[in-house]
This record gives sequence, C-alpha cells and structure tokens, in this order.
Amino acid sequence: MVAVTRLCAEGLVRRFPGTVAVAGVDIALQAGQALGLVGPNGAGKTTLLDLLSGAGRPDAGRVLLAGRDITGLAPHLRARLGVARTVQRPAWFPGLTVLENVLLGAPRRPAPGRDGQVRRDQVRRALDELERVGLRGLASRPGGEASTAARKRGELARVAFMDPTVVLLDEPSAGHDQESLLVLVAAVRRWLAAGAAVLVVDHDRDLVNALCPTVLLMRDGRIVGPAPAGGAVGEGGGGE
Amino acid sequence: MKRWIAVVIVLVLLAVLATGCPKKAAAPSGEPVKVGLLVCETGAFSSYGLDNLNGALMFAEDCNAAGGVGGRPLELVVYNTESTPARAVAGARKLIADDKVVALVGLGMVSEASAAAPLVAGGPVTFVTCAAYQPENSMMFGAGVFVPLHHACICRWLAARGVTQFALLTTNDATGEVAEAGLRRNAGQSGLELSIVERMNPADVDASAQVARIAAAKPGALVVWVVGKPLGVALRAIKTAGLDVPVFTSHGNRSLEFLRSLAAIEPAEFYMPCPVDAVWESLPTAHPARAMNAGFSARYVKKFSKIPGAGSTDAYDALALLCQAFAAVGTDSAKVVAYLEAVKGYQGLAGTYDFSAENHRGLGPDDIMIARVRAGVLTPAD
Amino acid sequence: MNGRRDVGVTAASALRVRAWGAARAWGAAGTPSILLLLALPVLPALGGRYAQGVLTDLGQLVLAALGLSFLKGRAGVLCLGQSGFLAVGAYAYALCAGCGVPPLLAAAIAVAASGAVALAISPAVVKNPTDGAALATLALVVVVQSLVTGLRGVTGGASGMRNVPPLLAVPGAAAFLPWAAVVAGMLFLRWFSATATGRAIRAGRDDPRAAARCGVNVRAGRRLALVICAMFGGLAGAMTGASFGFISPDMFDIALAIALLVMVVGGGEGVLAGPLLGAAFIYFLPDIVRASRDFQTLLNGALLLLVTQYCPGGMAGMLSAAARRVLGRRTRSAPEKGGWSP
Amino acid sequence: MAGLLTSAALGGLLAGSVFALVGLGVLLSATAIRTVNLAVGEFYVLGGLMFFSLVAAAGVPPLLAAPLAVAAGAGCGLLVERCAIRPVRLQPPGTIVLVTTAAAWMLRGTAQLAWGRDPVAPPALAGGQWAQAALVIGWAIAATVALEAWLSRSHPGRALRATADDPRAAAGAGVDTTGAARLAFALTGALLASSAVIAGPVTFLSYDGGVGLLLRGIGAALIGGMRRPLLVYLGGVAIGLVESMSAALWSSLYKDAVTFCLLLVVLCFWRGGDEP
Repeated sequence: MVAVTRLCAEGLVRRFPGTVAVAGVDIALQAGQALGLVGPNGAGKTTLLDLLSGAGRPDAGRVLLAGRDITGLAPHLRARLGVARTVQRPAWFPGLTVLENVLLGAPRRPAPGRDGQVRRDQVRRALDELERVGLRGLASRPGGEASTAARKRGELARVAFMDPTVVLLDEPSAGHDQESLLVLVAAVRRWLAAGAAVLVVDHDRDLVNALCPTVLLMRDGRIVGPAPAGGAVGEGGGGE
Repeated sequence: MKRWIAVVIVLVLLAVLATGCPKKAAAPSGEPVKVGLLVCETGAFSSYGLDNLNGALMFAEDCNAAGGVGGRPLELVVYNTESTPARAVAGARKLIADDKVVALVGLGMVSEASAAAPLVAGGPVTFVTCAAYQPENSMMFGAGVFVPLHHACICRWLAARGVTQFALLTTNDATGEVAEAGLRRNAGQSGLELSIVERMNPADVDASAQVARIAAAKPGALVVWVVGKPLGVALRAIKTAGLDVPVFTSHGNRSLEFLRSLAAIEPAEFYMPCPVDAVWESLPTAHPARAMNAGFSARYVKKFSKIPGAGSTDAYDALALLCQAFAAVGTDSAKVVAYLEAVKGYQGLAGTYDFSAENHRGLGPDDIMIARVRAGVLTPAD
Repeated sequence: MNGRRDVGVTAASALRVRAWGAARAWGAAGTPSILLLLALPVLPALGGRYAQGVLTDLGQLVLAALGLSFLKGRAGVLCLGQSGFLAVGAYAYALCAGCGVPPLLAAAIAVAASGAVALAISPAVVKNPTDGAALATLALVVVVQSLVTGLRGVTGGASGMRNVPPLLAVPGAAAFLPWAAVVAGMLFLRWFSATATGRAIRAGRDDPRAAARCGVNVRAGRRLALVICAMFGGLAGAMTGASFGFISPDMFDIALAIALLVMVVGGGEGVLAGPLLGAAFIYFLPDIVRASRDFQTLLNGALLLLVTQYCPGGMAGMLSAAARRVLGRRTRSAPEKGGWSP
Repeated sequence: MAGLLTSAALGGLLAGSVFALVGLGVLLSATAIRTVNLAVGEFYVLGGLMFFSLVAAAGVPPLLAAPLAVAAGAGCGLLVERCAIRPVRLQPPGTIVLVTTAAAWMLRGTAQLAWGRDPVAPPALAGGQWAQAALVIGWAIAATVALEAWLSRSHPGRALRATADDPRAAAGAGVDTTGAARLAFALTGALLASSAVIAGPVTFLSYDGGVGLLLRGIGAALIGGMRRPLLVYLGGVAIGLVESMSAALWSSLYKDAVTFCLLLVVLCFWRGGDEP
C-alpha cells in the first residue's frame, strides 16, 4: 500500500515567554495509520496538537494538509477541511440536544440535492453514528443531561459524522468508563479503515499501544525517536 | 449568606414602598379637581423637575388650605418622565385616559413637550414648564419667560455697554441648540456679532480647548449657557485661561447651592438674566412680587429645606392660573383656554402675566432683568 | 426494504424531535402559545385609546428586546447599545419617509440601515463578546447621538424632528404593527434557531473554542446574530418614530439600552417569552411603585440584583420552575445557562 | 495657535488623567471579575461626595478627611464585592456585568438620596488652578507607576494577576482567590475615592456623574488590554487628548463622535484579550 500523507508539519516552533514549548518538530501522518505520541508533562504534546489543529500559531515552520499549506488557517476552517481534534474536556454543548450536538459537524455546504432530502440524510447519518456509540435513545434529550462518559461518546459520534481525514486525539481515555473505551477503540479502527490518519496523545500507555503500531516519544519540545516499548514515561523526564 | 442578603434587599424594598406614600392633600370635601403633573424626577433634568414638583406641591397645599378650587379639593396626580420623551408621552396618555385629569402641568424638556404636543392637541389644557419650548397648539401654554427673551435681554444689555461681539459656550443638547438660535437672532437685531460658538458635553470634565478657542477670538463678552456641573467645568477653564470678560450664564443655575461653592472660580463680572422672583429681596418694598415671593420663599424653605429654584415658581404660577380659571368657568378645556387668553396683568411669583390668543406665554421682556452674581448671591445689575 | 422504511420513519420523527428541541429551547409551549401569539395582534383592536397607546409602546419595546434576547441568550454577546440601532432605524425612517419614500419602504430601508451599521461595528464586537462588545455598542450610542446632534440641517439636531409620517395611515395601526412584527419575529427566531446556522450560533455561545473545533465559525455566527439584533432594533426604532410622530436623540440614550438589557435578563434570556415578561414588568414598574420616586434608581438596582442573584433564568425561568413544582412533574427544563468555562 | 494647542494639550492631559484613573479602577476590579465593572464611576462619585460631606458638613480638616474618605471608598468596594459579586462569581461574564450595573444603580440611588441632585464642588487640597491640575496629573502617574510595580513585583499583586488569568488554576496553586477578589475591590474603591478627593475640585461631582467618566474609563482600560496599568494610563491620556485636540482643531460639536469613532476603529483592530 502506497503511503498517502494526510497531514505533515515541518520545523514547527512555538515559543512562550521564558520557554520553548515546541522546538522544531517534523511529523507526518499517513492515511490509515495511527501514530502515538507520549512524553512527560510539559514536553509540548498539547502545544503541538494546538499548532496542528489551528488553536495556536507557530513562530516558525508550516503545516500542510494533503499538500496544501494551512499554517495560518483558523481552527474552524481546518475542521471543515477534515481535521478533527478532541481535548480532555469534550466539546459538548449543553444548550443543544444530543442529536444537534452531532449535527453540528455537518458540512457548511452540503452535497447538492433537494434541501429537505439532504437534511433528512444528515439526520439519518447522525442517528446512525449515535447508534454506534450507544446514545441513540438520548438523541432528543438536551445535551446538558448527558453524563461525562456519554458526552465523550457523543463527541466521538460527531467526529465520525464529520468524515475526518485527520483525527487528533488529546487524552482520549480521560473521562471514559470501560465500556466507552471499547467504543473509542472501535471508532478509531473504523476511521483508520476509512483512510483517515490518527494521532493519539495519552498517558495511558496500554491504550496507545493497543491503538498505534508506532509510538513516538516527545521531550523538551522535540520528538526524540520511538518510545521505549511498554515503558511508562517518567514524570521527571524533563519539561517543567 | 445569600438568604441574608435577600432579606436585607426585600426589607429595603418594603421600606421604599412604605416611605413613598401618595401625595394627596385633600382637606376640602367633594369631587376633587384632578391636575396631572409630568415632571423629570430622575435623569438629566431632575434638578429642574424637582423644583417643578416642589412648587406644585406647595401650591396644592396653599390652595387646599384656602378652601380648594371653588370648594372642591385640588388633587395632583404625579408621574415621573425620567427625563425621556417616551415616558412623558406614556405618562400624559395615562393621565388623560386613565386618571381623567382636567389639566396637565410640567414637561420640563423641549423634547418631552414636542413629543407630547400631538397628544394634547384636543385637550386638556397643558401648561408646559419648559421655558425653551414655544407652545405649538391652542391647548398649550408656557410657564416662565421664553428663553429667547433671556437672550434678547443679554444682547440689549451688551449693546448698551458698547460690546460689539461676544462668544457662546454651551452644551451639545437641546439647551445649547435653543441658546445658539436665540442668541444669533437677537444678536443680529441688537447689532452685535456672535463671533464664536463652542460646545461641550454635559459629562465633560474639561473645557480648556473650547475656552482657548474662544479666547483666541477675543470676544467682548462670553455667554456660558449650561446648567449644573458643566458650569463649574467651564468657569474653571475660563479662570485658568485668564479670560477676563463679562460672563453670562443661564438662570437654570440660580438656585443651586453649587453656585455658591464656585465663588473661588467666579469671573470678575458674572451675570445672569432672570425673572423677578430670583432677585425679590432686592425689589422695592412696594413691588407686589416682593411680598408674594417673601412668603413663598419662607414657606418653601421650611417645607423642603432649600431655597426655591427656577422651576418652582413657574409650576406654582401655572397651577394658580389654572385653578383661578377652574373656579371661574369650570373645567371645560375650551372655556379654560378662553379664560386664560383673557387674563391681563395677573401678578404671579415670576412676573406679571398678560395672555392673548397669540401669546400663550404670559410673561414678556419686562419680566426679566440682568442680575449680577457675587459669591453666588444675585442682585439686580443696574 | 422493511429496514429502510423503518429508518426513513425514524429520521422524519427525529426531525420533528429536533424542531421540538428548538421550540423547547425557546420556551414556546407548542400550539397554545402559538395561538396566543396569533391573538396578540388582535388585542389592539379591542382596547380603547389608552390601551392602544400602551400596546404601541410595549410592542416596540418587546420587538427591540426580542432581538437583544437572541443576541444575548443565543449568541452570548453582551450589547449595551441597542438604543443606538433604534436611533439609526428611527432616523433612517424619518429621513426617508420625510423625503416622500413610501413609509413601508422607508421602514425596510431603516431595517437595512441598522443592519449595515451593525455590520460596520461587528469586527469590534465579535472578537470579544463581553467587554469589547459592551464598549463598542456603548460607543455606537455616543457616536450616533453626537452625529445626530451635530448634523442639525439634516436631523433637526438635539431639538428633534417633528411630523414623522405614520407607518400606515389606519387607526390602530401603530398598536397593531409592532405586535405583528413581534409575532413574525418570534416565529422567525424559532425557525432560525433550529437551522444549522442557528445551531452553530448556540454552540458558539456554549463553548467558543470547542465549537471552532467542530468547524463552527464562531465570529461569523456572532456577526450574524448582531446584525439580526440590530435589524429588530431598527424596525422598533422606525416604529417608535412613526407612532410618536417625533424623534430626538435623547429618546435613544444609554439608559434605554440598559433598560432593554434588563428587560431581556430580567424576563429570561434566550427564552421567547422572556422579552415579553421583562418589557411588561419594566414598563409597568413605575405604575406599580409610582409613589417611591426618590428611590427609583435604588429600587431598579435592587430588583436587577435580586434577579441576577436568585433567578438567573429570569421571570420566565421562575414561572416555569413554579409550574414544575405545581404540576409535580418534569415539564420543560429551565433554559440552560451558558456553559462558561474559565 | 501655539497657545491654543498648549491649552488644549494641558486640558486633554488633565481630563485624560482622570479617565486613566477610572480605567485603572476598571483594570483592578477586572482582576477579580474578569470583565468590566460598570460601577467604578459610582465609586468615584461616592468617594468624592463623602469627602465633601466630611469637610463641608462635619467640619473635619481636609487632610484628615481625605484618608477617611479613602477608607470609606475601600469599604464601599468591599461591600459591593461581598453582597453583589461573590454570590455570582462563577457565572458567565455577561451576568457579572449586569450585577455590576445593579450595584452601580444602587450606589447612584444612594448618592441621590443622601446628597440630592445638585452638583457639588469639593474643597481643593491645593490652592490655585495650576496646582490642582498638577496634583491630578501627578496622582495619575503615581498611581500608574505604583500599580504597575505592585502588580508585577509583590506577592499579592502576582496573586491578583494569577486569579485574573485563571481562577481555578490559581486556586489550585494555593492562591486565596476569594481574598484576591476582596483585595481587588477594596483597592478599586480606595483608588477611585482618592482620585475623587484629588480630582473632585476639577471635575466637580454629582450623583449621576459616574456614567460619563465610566465610558471613557472603560475605553482606556480596553485600549490597555485590561492588563498593564501603564498601557491603561496611556489609553486614558490618549482619549483625553483626542477629545481635546478634536475640539481645538476641528469642532467641539463633533468631538464625541470623533473620539468614539476612533475608539471603535481601535477596537476593530485591537488584538488584546481576543477570544475565538
């Protein structure tokens, strides 16, 4: 299988007053491949994800999505181009119903067709995704009534609904119960099968190993190479 | 803690409701004669509005003590216009339709009177206390001396002193607009030139730039047509700039304790055009307005612990005229208008009223004079 | 075949559910309240001259508050200058209608003018929906008042413009039109909230960063909400001018803007019934406690403090909570507070 | 021409200093509530009115009355923090802004009841117009420098800034955020009361005078990004100068429009405190 690069970053640098959070990172995410990223606290993992998703701007370097330079692109535009990102706190909107929370990921310019038909198709797809994460029964409830684990699963449903080409998962295991973790693993497998690239950052090394054949180690703002297999990454390794 | 705060707030609210007892003084028996009062009790014009209210309450007390209106008690129904035209209109509508008043007194702002004018075109009789507003329909009368007459008075006085050109510093609101128009017209008639007009915001804390521009134009006199706090700001700028010319200001400032506290920055020559009631203490003993004002002022100070302001005598006179008409011809609007239009030489607190079909304002140029302000105290200038 | 039909049916029912969700969020209780809404415009015909006057004033306030309620409650933008948009609408209407433009067309121009002004100041508003928006909208009021006062030859200056033509030269129209606009506006906002764009705007209020991660252009949503709010304000302003026949800059001061905001928050933000309850309460408050004038400012402050501290859902939230307690079962939940993440 | 420009510049600097002081109050209380405090104008007015009453009615010598008024201002700030702000501290900023509006109305209503509607001119601490102006300008600079140093160097100052950035994280790091909020409001009250004592004879005071100052004070604070006292000071002076210069060089009729249009333009391109 020929490797197709979905997202790649070249020479990313991000400085904060008094520290360099990301000090020259090159990374490439291939279609159908899950990449793990581990490292001690303060190694710059979350900042790197911010730069890839657009939540932060790099001081140097660039980000390419399928060959297109998206370095200066706003987060919402990257999301529309298929870059999905989650953080520890799920993106969940208590003022919207569970179904609306998923529909939020609908494309701005829907496929051509009769308006009503397109909308019905969207709703059906959203319900299907909710079915997969086991929230179908809650579809019409207000988002605010969902438990933390349900919100995490609902977020997965939305990411799936967005048909992402790149998924950046930041601490996906946090807030999940055992059953939800299985849902998560199944969802990641499905995205990979659909040809998306997945980047997983997590403290739960077992989960990262289970999902990703390749795991990289990040330390002091640099990617220093493959992470030692199975070894827990010490907290005192660097950073703060 | 939260509950504690709630209890305190509720208690405060109850206290507020308890203290605000309705102001009804109905000594004489019988069906009361209801007059609506629309005054700015809060907002930008509240200082003037409060004077209106106090003057009216004073009259209601006097009137009912003296047996009411033809034996019927006078009842005032008071609404706050909050210094906004919308509230003034809402209040007027309620007074006319709901409270069924036989006359309206108040509307201290030009915009309030303008907005309410269409509503009262078919009655009842409305006495506007805003001196800058020209009554625009036959049901409306104006209290106080029409403000352009103040300006005419200033211009005549300046012309007599040999001044050829003067400056105006005023606020960027309706007060300022009326002042500019009035002074421009009267300056032309008196052969004077209004050489420069500068504006300030009533909320400004500095007027140096405006005063510097005025000083550069070298005027022979300066009119500072502002009311309240901006007067202090303007006088301070004049003092700092060392501009040494006669300064005139609006009679709206005359009752303010504030004027007294400005003694340190008072210009060397400081004048104010004002009606007789502002300088009654200096009137000759024989002058009929002197005794009236002496009594009024004494009772007013006793009741409200402050000296009567510009709006109090206007409201008092307006009610006095209306009640005289009610006693004579009843409360029918057309008859009251006809009665008032026939009033000649009526001596009120603020001057001598002569109405006619064309003149719905009663007071004229003779009822106004230039007073000199020294350390906040007014005396006739000539 | 069987399975496909099944999915189709559930998708359709889900659509209904979605619409109901939006209706729930806007606090409209379905058919009865819609019937009530439709009855509102008929009310003016029943009352006398005084009732008509009250309905005119109140309808205009509700209309202006409705736009503000959408902006504050749905998009989470704090606007302290709705009266600026009212002023733009009122003056645009008065100037156009004064030049012989048919009144209804002039009202449309007024609405467009308000929307355009909102678009012009939107860069300052959308970046920072609290502080920046508050100051930018306050500044708008000052600028509009200053320009209207300055351009005396055009606007009549601080003394105001007289003889503003009525919108429809039919008796009672002044009282009817604002309520018709309120009903149309409520139906529009109810529909709009349920569309994909409305959904995106609500998500942007709940959590702007997370919404951006979901592909929502939060700033564009706020901009659209501001323009909608301004258009409601512009229409209310045009109607104010048309019904009074007179406009002056001090009719549209900061105090009015704050009063409108208090109506929205006091009534229950983001709830359709909120502006109605809030406007009625503020409008009739001076009649209720009219004896305590010296205390008016203090009293208004105390009431606002009570509402913000004890019933964040406003009067609508309080009523629905009371209804829940009385009925003893879960009806509609109180409107969600904006999920604010520090 | 030179004379005109000098007068306008001095007047603008004087007015700008007052706006800067109000802006500093907005900045200080924003460290506790993370949004603008619409009651700062009323803090100014109340502090000045209390000073006026102490001297004019109670006959306290001005130099003794000044610290008393400042203490009363601090107490006023504490009262507002305790009764209005603290119960809603975790609410969204929009709600907090409304709570400060409510507090402003209650303070204004109290001032109206206690001092009436007429404006007052509090006694001057320095004789002569120039001395007074110099005192105001000097006090604004002194307050700016002191705040700048205090916020960046002292431990409580750092605690305030940490609370402003992220109250939860600050609490996690051992900062007493409630105490920080209390301190912020007491300081706001004290700063504005002292400013009113010094600038009151220049600006004059009336129960409703807070609103005009507030608008320009918020403008100063937002131009300064609500973080650095020095930038807030410069913002306040800039507003004062723009207003004064546009009155001197163009038209005093349009000076408000010019100032606030410029403010709108600045806000449109302003990047501090952006949210997505």
